[in-house]
Amino acid sequence: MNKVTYEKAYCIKMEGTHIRKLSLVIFAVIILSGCSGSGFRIDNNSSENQAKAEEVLKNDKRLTSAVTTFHENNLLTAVTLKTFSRFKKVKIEKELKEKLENGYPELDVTVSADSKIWMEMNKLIDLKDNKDKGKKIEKLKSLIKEET
Amino acid sequence: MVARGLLTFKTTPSIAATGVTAGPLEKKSLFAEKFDKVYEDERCGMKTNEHAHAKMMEDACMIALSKVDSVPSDADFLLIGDLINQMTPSNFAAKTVGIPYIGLFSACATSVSSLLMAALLTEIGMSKCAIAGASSQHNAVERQFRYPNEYGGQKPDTAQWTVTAAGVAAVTPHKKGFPSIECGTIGCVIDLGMTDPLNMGAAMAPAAADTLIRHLTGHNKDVKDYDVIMTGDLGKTGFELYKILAGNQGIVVTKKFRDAGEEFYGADAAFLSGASGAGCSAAIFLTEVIDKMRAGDYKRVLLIATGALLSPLSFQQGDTIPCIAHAIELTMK
Amino acid sequence: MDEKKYAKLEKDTSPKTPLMRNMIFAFLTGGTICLVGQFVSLFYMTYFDFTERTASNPTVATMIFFAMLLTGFGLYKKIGQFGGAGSAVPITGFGNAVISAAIEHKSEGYVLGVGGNMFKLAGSVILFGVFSAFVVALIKTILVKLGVVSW
Amino acid sequence: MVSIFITAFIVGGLICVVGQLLFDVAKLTPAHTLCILVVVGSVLDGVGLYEPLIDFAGAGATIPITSFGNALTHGAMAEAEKHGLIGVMTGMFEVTSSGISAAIIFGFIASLIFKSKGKV
Repeated sequence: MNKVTYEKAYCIKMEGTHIRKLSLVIFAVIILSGCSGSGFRIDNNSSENQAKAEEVLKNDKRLTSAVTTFHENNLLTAVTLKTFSRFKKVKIEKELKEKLENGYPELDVTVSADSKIWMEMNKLIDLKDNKDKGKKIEKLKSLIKEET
Repeated sequence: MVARGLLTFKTTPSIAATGVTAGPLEKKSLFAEKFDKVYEDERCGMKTNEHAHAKMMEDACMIALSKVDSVPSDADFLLIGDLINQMTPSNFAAKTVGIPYIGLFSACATSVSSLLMAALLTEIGMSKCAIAGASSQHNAVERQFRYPNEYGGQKPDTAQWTVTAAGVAAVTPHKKGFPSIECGTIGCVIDLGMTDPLNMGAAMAPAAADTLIRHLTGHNKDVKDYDVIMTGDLGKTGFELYKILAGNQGIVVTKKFRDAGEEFYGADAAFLSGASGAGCSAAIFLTEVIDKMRAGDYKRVLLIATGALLSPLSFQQGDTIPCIAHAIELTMK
Repeated sequence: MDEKKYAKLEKDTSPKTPLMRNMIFAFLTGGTICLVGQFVSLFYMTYFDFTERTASNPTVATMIFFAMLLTGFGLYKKIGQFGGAGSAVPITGFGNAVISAAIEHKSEGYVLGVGGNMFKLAGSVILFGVFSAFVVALIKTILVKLGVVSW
Repeated sequence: MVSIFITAFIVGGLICVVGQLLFDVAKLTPAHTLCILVVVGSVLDGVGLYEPLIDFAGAGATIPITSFGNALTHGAMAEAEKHGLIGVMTGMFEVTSSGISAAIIFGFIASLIFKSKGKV
């Protein structure tokens, strides 16, 4: 009998610490999510009309944010997805790519739902001068290719 | 029932001295202060666990011999055993102490079977001093029978903790004022189809109950005759089952029933079902019980050491766990 | 007493497996390990050129490194006793199986002991992983060749 | 991007609960359980379900041992797509190499540094 009660106490004790730890983590995650800038950003250094891209991205309910850049003949878009839409990540990437290619048939369109690409794109847009952008875009494109 | 496997000693050989050594973790045992030597290092300063195992055995032998004012050359026989590959630790210990040696194997029941053999040799007048005992070392046993020591597997509440300890007794012809061996019972191998190596207690309980009943009927004794009836290493789960099995056979289970494995570490839940191993029964029988007999608290005791006769191979090939139990009756006059 | 009767008696008297407790602890332990893995993976994505998918390789290696430290200092078996499958199922459990066997067999030398016994426990995982991968990939390739499915 | 921490915790935890059920209800040894989970991961990848799970849960799907089976199958299928049947053999370890090589390397390093202890 003694052992059982001891064990119960042990369970409760250990469970408590875990739940506290868990709630702390969740709390931190919520705080973090508040900080990370979301929304739809477009950076256009070319003569293209960005309205079409905006329309495609903003009307897609599965996206939580999108970062797009037009640079020379490149159109690069990084998106983040709603939690349960992530299951269909590959499909969504493909669909968006097709839609954007329809809108800009003469551009080289790349779409990625990868968070690494999304982070890098945000940094890229914030860059003041446009000199290195071409190089960085090529690098991102090669990263995306590596993944598939 | 034809009485088979029963031993009666007319000359009642005595246990003149005991030597018990134990590892550092065994300081947690309720009986720790009764051990002759407790090592600070789990490898006893040796390189491997197996060498430590042999070293513990050697030291226990030397301690027992020194208590009867003897040196190894005074001893006639060395009857010891353990569970590691072909009993190498005992073999190496025997090499060092240099006493004529027979290795004995009854798994964890070796503690009693060796005492019985020593008593027989003394009874027929061939031995003036025989050293008998058994040992186990946690790390060495775990890695051989279960998993590597650092493996993170979950053990159920029925699992037992192998004790790091060695216990030996110096058996001499009858000496006044010392516990003497009056009779004993050699057990039969009992197998009731248990297969879980993490629930050895349940596998061994039927063997213990069987030997208990054979001893009582064979020697025409009753539970009332004894001050204590102690089993070797059934653990909490096995001990419960053993009491039920004995009760089913019409034996009145009283407070006299004790189990060394269950008591070894007290109520510490970290050790789950309790202690096990050849060293467990040897250490407790030869300290707690013998001390109380010499102090006059116990006049007549029955010790039943239980052993699971499995090997890692037999278990992996899906065999059940055959078990054995040997009984020895000590008296103090 | 026969085997069946004894098996029933054994089942009735032995302590019950605390299934609910074990499941909750496995969930929490496993979840926590995966959460740590996610943080490690975020670290690799932020500071190195790894994408979500390619970051999983260095993440796995790092988790096994953590498993080595925990195993070496004798903590993994405590986590294992507490978390059950929660610590066995993640890749750290695989690492623990390899590393604990390597440490244990050190006494037989590095060639016969460590080398020969390292995969004593984890080898079966590799065997069944490889063989099932072979069968699955073979079936899929044949189905594609037959035109039943596409890649 | 942030919700992936929550999904990783939950999915990873749930896979471990499946493992615990195999331990306690099916009474399997850890080795048997891990083998079953690896095979399950490999089959799930064969029918194309494991990759979406990784997209959904991140480390929650890549850290459990099921991802080992998935990665092996994935490597084999990727090569098979390029080189036909021969690729099934050759591509197997392309993706998984990190787990096994890390286990071997760290296992050896650990054997150099550590000693096993018989503590509770």
